[in-house]
Parts: sequence; structure tokens; C-alpha cells
Amino acid sequence: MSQILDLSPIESPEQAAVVRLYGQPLLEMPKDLYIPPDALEIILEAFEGPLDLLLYLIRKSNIDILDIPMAPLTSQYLVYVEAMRRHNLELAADYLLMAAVLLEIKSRMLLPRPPRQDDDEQLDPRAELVRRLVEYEQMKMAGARLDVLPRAERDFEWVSVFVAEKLVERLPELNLHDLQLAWLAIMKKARLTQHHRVDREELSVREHMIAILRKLEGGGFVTFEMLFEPRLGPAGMVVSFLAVLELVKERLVQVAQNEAFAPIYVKLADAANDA
Amino acid sequence: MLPTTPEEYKRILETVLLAAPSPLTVARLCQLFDADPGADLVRRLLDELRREWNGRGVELVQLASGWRFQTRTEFQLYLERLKEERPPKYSRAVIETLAIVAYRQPVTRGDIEDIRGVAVSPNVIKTLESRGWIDTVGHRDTPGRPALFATTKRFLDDLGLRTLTELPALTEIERIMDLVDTKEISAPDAPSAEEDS
Amino acid sequence: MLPTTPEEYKRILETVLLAAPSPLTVARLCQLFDADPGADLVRRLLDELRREWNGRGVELVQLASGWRFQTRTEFQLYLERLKEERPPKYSRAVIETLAIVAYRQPVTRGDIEDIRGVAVSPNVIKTLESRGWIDTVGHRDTPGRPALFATTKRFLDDLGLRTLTELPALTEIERIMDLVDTKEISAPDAPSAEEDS
Repeated sequence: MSQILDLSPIESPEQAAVVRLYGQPLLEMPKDLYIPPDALEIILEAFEGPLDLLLYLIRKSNIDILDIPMAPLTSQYLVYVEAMRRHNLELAADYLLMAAVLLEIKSRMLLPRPPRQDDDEQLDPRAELVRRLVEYEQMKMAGARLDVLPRAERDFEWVSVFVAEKLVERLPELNLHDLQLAWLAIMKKARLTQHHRVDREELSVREHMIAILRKLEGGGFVTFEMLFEPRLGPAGMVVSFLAVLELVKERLVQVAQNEAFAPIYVKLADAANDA
Repeated sequence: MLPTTPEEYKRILETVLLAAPSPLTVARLCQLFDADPGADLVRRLLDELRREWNGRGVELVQLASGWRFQTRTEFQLYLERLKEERPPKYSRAVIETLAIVAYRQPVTRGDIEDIRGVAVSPNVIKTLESRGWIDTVGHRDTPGRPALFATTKRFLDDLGLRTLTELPALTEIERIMDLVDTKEISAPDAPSAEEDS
Repeated sequence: MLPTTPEEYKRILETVLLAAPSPLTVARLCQLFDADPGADLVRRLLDELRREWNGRGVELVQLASGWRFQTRTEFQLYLERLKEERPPKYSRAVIETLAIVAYRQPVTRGDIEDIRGVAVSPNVIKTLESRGWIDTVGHRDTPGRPALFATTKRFLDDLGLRTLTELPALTEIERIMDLVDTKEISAPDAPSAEEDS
């Protein structure tokens, strides 16, 4: 690889400086950095900022980032910045600020190191710049690695097949717990006036009451025996009988018998009025 | 990864159809490939694919606008559970009325009003009737011959009950309520530490 | 149509995952069923499903926010031909900003600018926010109370990662950082130069 950045101290006063920037003479445009005027804008866009430009210069020249030769790096950088300025490109303040930082470090490097004083003075003037360069490069490379990870919508697609739906109205849901709570609330209110006792026994009577009412639904007479289903067993028969008694008591059915031992007929109480 | 065998063509068609946001015509599917395999081949492969997906929760269907994968309606129940929105809820009046019909049936609207202590809007009854949870089983032989409401088989089915006797028993809870009341009465000076439990 | 066999459970899981618009957690998948089959069973069935889909154009993957079906990258060539528009190509500024948020989170815009050495355009932040990859997780208690940015689960999902620890490692460059530190400390004229790392 060709030596892109000349690292030897280049200060021959005979040579006329091509560029003078902030009082620093720049002797020549480094060949590799010659920028065709019309390409400058594109190049400017190619760099993400002064740190990126510096990293480019360092990496191109195989410089050890831990031992940056400040003088040549600074002049390379200034050539670039000056070229941008000459072409009247609006220079980002960040680039100018970095130029000042580089020049400052360079001048501090030229000063003889003072004997041991406080820690700050002992630090290599380049340390902070190196830290920033390394951290930026780290993030730049991390970004590049993130960018090549398979990514949704670019490298693969999510699968989401069409959901076929029957057009059914979404009906409210109800669970037993809701019903129980509602009933409890009612009971609590009602207990002030009367005491409801609902247990399984009563519910089963009520269930039979409803079954009998449904059998009588037509309004006509049904024989008493028809109301009982032997398959329910003796207990079921008793409950059915209690249900009929309850229905009579609540005046929901009418029971009729024309004479002793004649068939007993049952019909809905309200049907009587229609007949 | 250019397809050569029918299997490879099918793999591509399947993948594209699974990921496509809308139905794809055979013509469009032909354009996927560098070398047009021809509509006939694509159609044959689609038919094969459709058969391969038989019996699964997702099916390949041909619509007016092309082919697409879609879920079978039998799986709608599970897909609905994915949706964020909660199902609508019945008002308290509806639930209480249903509870009264369930536990005290057969009851008239008057009975319900007596127990709830407030008038029952006809809408409440209509809601429960149109849901198929209550219906009229007769009329009470009193002035006005009010309708008697009872719960239906559908009500039991929808709540996963076989008989009314499987409704939650309330005796135990009533006993607890008795205890609470007793405590409230017997310890009037006790600081009410446990307010809203 | 209640599931009884493992095959039936798998069929439901597969259907729901194929149709879901976003990844689903095991807990969410458990809730699909009337009787919770338990996370262990669901996880085992998901593993089986994943194996069953091996070798096809679509794969079942586990991401930060759950399980999801996605197409294999080898098939993107065909899927691209279906697309109306190109997927967005992000600028280096966007990618570098994303990397800084991902590896250094939570960070303020000022932190990002310090690391990149240039001003961060509001559009860069907006691009990442609208893609759902970063969002504000708080504010730093300094003048101006700048917003603190962090990456989202969506970011991990979209990059096929389960946790932030699966991000590409920074090891190589970290070694250089170590060198910087070591050199500073071991240098005889620079005692105790412990910078903020």
C-alpha cells in the first residue's frame, strides 16, 4: 500500500506553501486527496463529520491510532477543509471546530513537557481525541454490523395471512361469576325486606316448574300423568309433584278433575280465560 | 436459488402467498420467476398446494382477485381471542334481571321490579329475549295476565351448564354475608379497618 | 372444536401464529384455550412446530416480543418482485445514531452528537421513531431535561433478536479501547489517568 500520508516532518521553508490556514502553511495538496471541484459536495456527503474524515485519513495511511502524528494529520485535514472553503461550500461548524482542536493539540505537542505537575498536565494531549475517534469508530462499525443483520421488510417479511371471518355480531359475554355477583347484590338489597333462600333443592323444583309450563305451552289440557317422567326416578317424581303444587299455589296452572278417579287434567292458568 | 423442480416452484409460491398482503393472480405469480413457468404449470402447482394444506387451520383459496391463504372460519374463536378489544358487556340491569329470572323463575316483570326495587325497562327484557336466554313460558292468572319469564336451554348451553341446579349455589356466600352482617352489628365501635375489600 | 390431542393444539397454535399481525408470547398463546394447557406444553409444541416448518420458505422464530412466522431471507428475491415500493434504505447518519442508541442506551441527543462529532438532525430521530425502533424512556435531570432514547422491542423483533445481548459484539474495538486505557495508565509520566470510560 502506498504511503498516502507523508509522516516525515515536512517543514522545508524553501517550499512555498500552497495553502495557508489559520497561519499554518500547507505545502502541497496531497495527491490522494486531490478533490475534483465538482466532486467536493459528494465527498462532503460521504463523510459523516470531522471524526469520520479524520478516521478516513488515519485508516488510509495505516497510522497507529494510539500514536497519531499530529502535524501531517492536521495538515491533511486542513487541506480538505480549505478545499471546501475555497469552493464556497457551507462548512459545518463541526469541521471548523475540529480544525481548531487539531491545531491546539499540535501546538501542545510541540511544547516541551513540563516536569511532573498535576495529572491533567501529564496526559498526552492527544488522549481525548483518540478516545473520541475510537468511540466513534466503534459505533460506526457497530452501525455497519447492524445494517447487515437480516431486517424485517428488507431481508424477510412477516407472515400474516388473511383472517377469514364469518359475519357474526359480537355479542356481549357473560360468565357465571357475573351472574352470581348480580344475584348476591340483589339478595343483599332484598334481605332488608325479606329473606330469600335459594338452594339447589328449590332450584330443582323451579326447573321442573319451567319444564311443566313448557309442556303446557299449547294451552290445551294435558293429563296429570303426562307431566311426570318415570326416567327421573322416585326423587325426580317427588320434585315434579312439588313443582306442580308450587305452580298451583302460584296460580300458574289449573288442575281439573271431573269426578273422583277420573283423569286429572292440567292446563295453563291463563289459557282458561281464552277457552 | 433458482427453482428447477416442481417442489422448489411450489416452495416459492407457498412462501410468497403466505407473505403477500393481498390475493395474487396466476399471471402475477408467473412474473415472480426469471423464466416464466407458464400459467398452466402455476395453476397445477397451486392446486397441489391447496391439497397439501387440506385439514390445516389455514387454507389456500381462489378468489375473484386471485389466490390467497386465509384462516378457516372454524378457528375464528381462537383468532378473536387475540384481538385486543374486550367483548362488550351487558349492563348491570341486564345481568341482574337475568340473575332474577335464573334463580326465581318463572317470574313476571312485576316480580323482577319488586326484587330489584326499580322499574325494568322493556329494552332489558328484549335484550335477553333476543339473545335467546329467556322466553315466555306462560302468563300469570292475575289482572293484566303478565308474561312469565324463564331461562332457556340456550342460556344453559351458553354458560356451560347442564341443568339449572348447576348454577352457583349461594348458600355458602349467604352464610358469609350473614357473618359479615352479624359482625357489623355486634361490633359497632370497631374501627372499620377493612373498608373496600 | 375443543382441542384434545397435541396435534390439535399445534394446529391452533400454527393457525393463530400464521394470522397474527405481531409476535405472540407463550403466555398469550396459553390464553387462547379454554383450559390453559400450561406454558411448558405450549413451548414444547412451538418447538415441534418450528421443526415441522424446517426446510420451507417460512420459519417460526422466537423474538424479543414472542413467537412469529417470517419468510426466510433466501426468498426475499421473490418477495421483492411483489412489492410496490422499495424498502427504505437508511442513511449512515440514521444507522450510526441507531447503533449509538442500541449500544449506549439510554442516551440523549447531546450524547449522540458528542459521539458522532456532528449535529444530529431531527429527521434522523424522527425516522427511527416512526419505524418504531427507538422511543423516549425518560428525561435526564439536567438543564433542558433532554429526552432519553432507548431501543424498542420492535427494533429487536425486526432484526431477529431476542435480547439486546444478542446484538453484534463490539469486542474487537473494545480491545483497542483497553489498549488506550492501559497505555494511559501504564505510562510512567501519566499516573492515575483514569478517564471516564
